[in-house]
Amino acid sequence: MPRNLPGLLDGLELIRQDFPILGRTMADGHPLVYLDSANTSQKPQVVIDTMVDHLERHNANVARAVHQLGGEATEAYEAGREKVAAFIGAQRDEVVFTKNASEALNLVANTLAWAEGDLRVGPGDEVLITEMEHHSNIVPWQLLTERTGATLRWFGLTDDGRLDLSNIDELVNERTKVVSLTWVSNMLGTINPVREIADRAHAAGALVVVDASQAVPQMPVDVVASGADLLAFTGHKVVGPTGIGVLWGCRDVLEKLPPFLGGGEMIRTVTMERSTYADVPSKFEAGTPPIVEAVGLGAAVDYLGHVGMENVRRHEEAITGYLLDGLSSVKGLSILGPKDPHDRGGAVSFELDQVHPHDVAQLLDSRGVAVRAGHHCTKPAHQRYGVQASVRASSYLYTTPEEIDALVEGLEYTKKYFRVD
Amino acid sequence: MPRNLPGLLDGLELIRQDFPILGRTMADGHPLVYLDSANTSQKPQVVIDTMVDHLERHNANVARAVHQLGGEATEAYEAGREKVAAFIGAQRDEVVFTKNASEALNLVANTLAWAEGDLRVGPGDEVLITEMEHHSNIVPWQLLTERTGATLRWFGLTDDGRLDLSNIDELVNERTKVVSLTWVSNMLGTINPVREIADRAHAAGALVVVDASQAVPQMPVDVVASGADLLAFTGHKVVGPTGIGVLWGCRDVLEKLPPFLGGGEMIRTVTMERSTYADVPSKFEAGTPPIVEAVGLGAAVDYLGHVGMENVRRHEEAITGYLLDGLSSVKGLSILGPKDPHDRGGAVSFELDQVHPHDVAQLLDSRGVAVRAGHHCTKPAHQRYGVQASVRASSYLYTTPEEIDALVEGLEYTKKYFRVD
Amino acid sequence: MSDLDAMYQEIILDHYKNPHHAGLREPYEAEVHHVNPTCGDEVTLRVHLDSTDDDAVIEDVSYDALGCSISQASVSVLTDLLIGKKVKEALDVHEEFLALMQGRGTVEPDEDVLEDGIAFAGVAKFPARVKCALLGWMAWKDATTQVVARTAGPTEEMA
Amino acid sequence: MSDLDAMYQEIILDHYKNPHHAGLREPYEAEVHHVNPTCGDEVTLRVHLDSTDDDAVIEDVSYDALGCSISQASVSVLTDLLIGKKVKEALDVHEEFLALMQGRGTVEPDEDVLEDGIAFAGVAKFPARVKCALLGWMAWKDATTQVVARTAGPTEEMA
Ligand SMILES: Cc1ncc(COP(=O)(O)O)c(C=O)c1O
Ligand SMILES: Cc1ncc(COP(=O)(O)O)c(C=O)c1O
Repeated sequence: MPRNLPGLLDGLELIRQDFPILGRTMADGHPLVYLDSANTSQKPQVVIDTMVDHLERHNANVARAVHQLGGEATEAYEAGREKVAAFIGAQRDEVVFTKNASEALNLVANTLAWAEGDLRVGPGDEVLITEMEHHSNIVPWQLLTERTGATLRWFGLTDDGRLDLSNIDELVNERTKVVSLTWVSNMLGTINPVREIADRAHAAGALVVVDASQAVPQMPVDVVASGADLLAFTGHKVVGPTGIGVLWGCRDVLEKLPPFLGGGEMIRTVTMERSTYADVPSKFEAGTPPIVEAVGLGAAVDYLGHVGMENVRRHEEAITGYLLDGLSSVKGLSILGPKDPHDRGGAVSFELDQVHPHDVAQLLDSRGVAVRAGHHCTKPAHQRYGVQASVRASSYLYTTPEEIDALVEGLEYTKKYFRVD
Repeated sequence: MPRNLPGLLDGLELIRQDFPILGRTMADGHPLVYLDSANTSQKPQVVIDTMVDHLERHNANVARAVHQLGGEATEAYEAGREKVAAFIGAQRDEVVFTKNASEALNLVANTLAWAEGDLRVGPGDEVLITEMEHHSNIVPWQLLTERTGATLRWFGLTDDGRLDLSNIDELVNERTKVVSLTWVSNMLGTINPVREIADRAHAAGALVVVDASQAVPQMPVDVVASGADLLAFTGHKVVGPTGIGVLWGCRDVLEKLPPFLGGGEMIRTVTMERSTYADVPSKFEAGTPPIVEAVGLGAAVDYLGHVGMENVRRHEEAITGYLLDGLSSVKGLSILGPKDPHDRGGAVSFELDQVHPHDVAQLLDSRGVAVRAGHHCTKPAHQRYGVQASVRASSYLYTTPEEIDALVEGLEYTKKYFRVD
Repeated sequence: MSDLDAMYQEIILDHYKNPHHAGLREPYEAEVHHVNPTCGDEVTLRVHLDSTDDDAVIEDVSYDALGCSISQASVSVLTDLLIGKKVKEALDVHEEFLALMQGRGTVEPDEDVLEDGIAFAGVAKFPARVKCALLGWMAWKDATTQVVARTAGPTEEMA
Repeated sequence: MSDLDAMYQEIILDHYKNPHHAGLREPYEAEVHHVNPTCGDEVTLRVHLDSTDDDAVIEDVSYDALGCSISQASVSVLTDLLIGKKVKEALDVHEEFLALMQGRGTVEPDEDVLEDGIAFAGVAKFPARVKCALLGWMAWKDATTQVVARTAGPTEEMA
C-alpha cells in the first residue's frame, strides 16, 4: 500500500500529532479512522489552547468595556475577524460572524424579504437554487418564497452528478432576483462553476449567494474572484469550533440589507419609538457575539494558512483519488457523483449493494472507521438519484492512505458479515 | 473592613480559586477586581476543562452520525440540554439552544409575524414591553411591530427605578398580543413582579415572554412558576461560554410557532417543492448547533447547582448591600435604581458628579477595577432618568467585600484625580 | 458475543431479508407515514382493527418500509407480535419493547411478551440505532391512537 | 509619567472643563449628529464655510457635545485648530490627527500641525478611548464633506 502518494502533505505524521483526538482508541482497541470531516473537522491543539488561554486570561465582553480585559477581548475578537478576512481575501468590515453557515444563509434570505428598493424579493420574483443544495441552502429560500409570494426554481442534476446547465438561459432570466448555490457539494463532491454562473446571474441583474461551507475548508478561496455577492461558511469545518459561522458580503450589498436580528451592539441609537443601526458588520451582530469562538476560528485559519491551502487542496486530491480507486475495487459498490478527483471535493458518497448505509456505517464503526450514513442533509439530491440514503466517506488534511485502506478493508468485512458477494 | 459579611458564600476563597482569571495581575501590578459580571461572567476551570476534554476526545457532529464519536458528541450535547432543563425546572424538549439571549428573543418576535392562527401578530395588535428593557428586548419588537403594522407600547418607570404599573389596566387590554419584559434589569437592578404581570397578561389572552438574562445567573429560577410562556437567557452570564443562549418555551407554544431559521436538522423531510419540520426543540435548531458550547453550559449549570442558587442569591444580596453602602459613602455619587438589596439584583449603576462615566471607568481600570461605563444597552432607561451614560458595578458569586472596598477607594481616588470634592 | 453480533442477531437478519407481512393492504382505518429525520428511514403503516371500542382486535398491520436492517426487522417482528392481539394487550407489548429499547442494555427482556422481539436487546446498547428499532412501533402507536381517538371523541384520548 | 497621566494631560482636562467654541451657532451649511454606538457619546456639529469651492475657508465650527473628557476636549481642540483654516489644510490636520490616534502610541505627533492636539498622543495607547477622541473629528469631516459634495455634485466626492 503506497505510504507516499504524490501530493500528500509533507510531514503528515506531524500534522496528525497536532490533532489530539486522532490518537484515540475506539471500542475493541481499534484506532480511530475519522472519515467524517465533511460533517465536522477535528481541531488542532493550537485552536484548543488558544481558546483556553482566552477563557483563562482574557475573557470579557467585547466592544462595550473600557477596562483592560474588555480591551483584550475586543482585540482578540476583532483579530479573529481580520484573520478570517485575510484568509478569504476580504475586507475586515465585510466579515459578519454568525452562529453557523445556516444562520448566514438565513440572514440573507430573511433580510431580502424586508429590503428596500432593488434587493427586495416579492411576488413575481424568482429565486434560483440547485437540486444538490444542502438543506440549509434550500429551506431558507422555501420560507422566503412562500412568505413573499416569489417563486423558487432550481437547476437539475445530470446523471454523472453535475449541475444540468442546459436550461440556464431559461432559468436565469429578468425575474431572477437571487441565485444561491453551493460551491462544492457535501454529498456528490461536485465542484460547481460558481464564477461562470455568477457572471450569468449578474448579467441578468441577480444577486449571487454562494454556500462555501465545503469549499473554504478544502481549497484556496478568494471571495472577490468567486463572483459571489454574499458567501457563507462555517467554523467547525475549517478546524475551528462550533458556534461560529461567517457571512461575507461585499460592502455595498451588506449596507443595503436591513438588519436581521435586533439587539445589543447592532444599534446606533435606540429610543422606545425607533432605532437606528450601526455600520456593517456590527449591524448584523446582535447581542454578545461568539467571542471565544472567533478567537478559536482565527487560530484555525492561521493553522490552515501555515499549512497552505494549495497544499491542503493537493492533499485532498491525492487522498480522494486514492479513495475513489479503493472504492472502485469493492464489488457491488456504486459511487454517487463525479469520479475524477481533480474536479471534485473530498466527500465521496456511495451505496453498497444489499447492505443499508446504516448497517455499513455500523460495521465500519465496529472497526473504528467513522463515516456518515443517511441523507447528509441533501434529501433532494438523494431523491434525484433514486437513493434513500448513502454512506459518505470524507477526508481532510490529516487523512492518510492507510486510513483509506482501513475503510476498504472494512467494506469487504461488511460484505462478508452480511453475506453479500 | 468586614471580611465576613453575613450571607457570603462559604469557602469563597476556594470558589475564587476555581476561576483562573481571578488570579490575573493587571497593568502596574494591580490584582484584577472584576466587577463587570452583568456584562459577562468569568468561567470556572471545570467549564474550560470539560470543553477541552470534549474537543480533544469526543468532537463530532451531533444527531447525524452512527459512529462512536458521533454518539458521544450527541450524548454530551443532549446532556447539556438536560442539565439546563433541570436547572430551570423545565422539560428537556422545551429547551432550545440559540446563539445568545438576543437570538432567543428575536426567534420569538420573528416567528410571531408568521405564526398561524391565534399567535400571529398583525395590524391592530399591541405588543407591550417596558422602558427598562435591554436593547435586545426592544429592537426585535420594534422590527416586528413596524413590519406587521402592530403597535408597540410600554410600561414607564417610576422615579425610584421600578416599573410604573399605575396604568396597567389600560396597557394590558384585549388588543395586547404579547407582553415581553425583563425579570431583572441589567441597568437598575430592579427585580420585576414577573408573575403578577404574567397573570394579568394571561387574563387578557396575551403571550408572556420573559428576558431572564440577569435572573437565571443570580437566583433560583423555576420557569413554570415564573408565569412565562417563553423565557430567554444567555450562556456567558451563567459562567458558561459565549456562543450559546437558551429559549425555553412551554411545549404547546413552541409547537404552534412556525420555524425560524431553516436548514439541516430542523426538518422532517425536504423536497425541492416543500419541507416539513422536525418536532421541538429540533425545529428551532437549524444547522450545526453550538455543541461544545452546550457541553460547557452543562458544566456551568452543574457548577452553579453545586454551589446552590439559593446560596448564590444570598451572596449576591450580601455583596450588593455592602456595595450600596459603600457607594452611598462617596460624596457626589448618585445611584440609579432601587436602594434595597433585598429586592434587586447585583448590578448597580451610578453617576459621579463632574466626572464622566468613561473617565471614572478609566481611572478605576488603572487600579485593576473593571466596571462598565456607557448605556449598558439600555438607552431608553438612561434617557428616562436624564442620564447619557452611567458607571455600572456588578458582582457575582466570586466577588468579595474587599473588591467592593477597592472600588470605593478607586472612586475616591478618581475624585481626587479630577479634583472634584 | 460481541456487541455487534448481539445487535445483528440471526433473527434480525432473517426478518430483514424476509420481512413478514410486508406491503400495504386493504382494508385499514388509519395510515401514517413516519420518518426518522436524522437518517431518512421511512415507514408507511396501516392498521385494521375489528372495532373501535376498548376490546378491539388488531386484524392487520401492513406497511411499506425503507431503511436499515434494524428498522425493517423491527416492523416485521411487530406485525408477528401484534396482529391478532387486542389493542389493550398490544399497547402493553409496545410498552415492554419501548422499555427494552430505552434501557441502554440494562433491561432484561421478557420472552413471553416479546418473543422474537427479544433479539433487539442488543440494539439498546447503540443509542443511534434505537430510533431505527422504534420507527415502526411509533408509527403503529400513532395509527392505532388515531383510530381509537377518532371514535372515542376528542376528550377521551389514549394514554 | 504613567499612561494614565499621559492620557489625562492638563491640556485635555482644561479643554474638558472649559471647552472652546461650544454651543450651536448660525449660520451653517451642514449639521450632523454622530453617536458612538458602544458608549453613547454624542455630538451635534455644524460647519460654516465662506464658499463651497476648493479654497473654502472654515468660518465656524460649532457644536453641542455629550460625553467623556476625551471626546469633549477633542472637539474643543478641533475648533481651535480648524476655524480659520482652508478646508484643504484642515483635511491635512484631520489626517494627521487620525494617524496619531490610530498609531497605538507609536506615532510621533507634529506639534506644528496639531498644536494642543499633541496632548492626545497618550490616548492612542487606549484603544477603547480612540473612538472618543475621534468622534468630533469624524463628525466634522462628515459635515464638511456634505457641504462640498452638495455643491460639487454627486460625481465629484471628497477623498
Ligand atoms: C437583560 C438582558 N437582556 C438581554 C441581554 C442580551 O444577552 P446576549 O448579549 O447574550 O444576547 C443581556 C446581556 O447583554 C441582558 O443583560
Ligand atoms: C454544503 C453545506 N452547506 C451548509 C452546511 C451547514 O453548515 P452548518 O451546519 O454549520 O450551519 C453544511 C454542513 O453541514 C454543508 O456541507
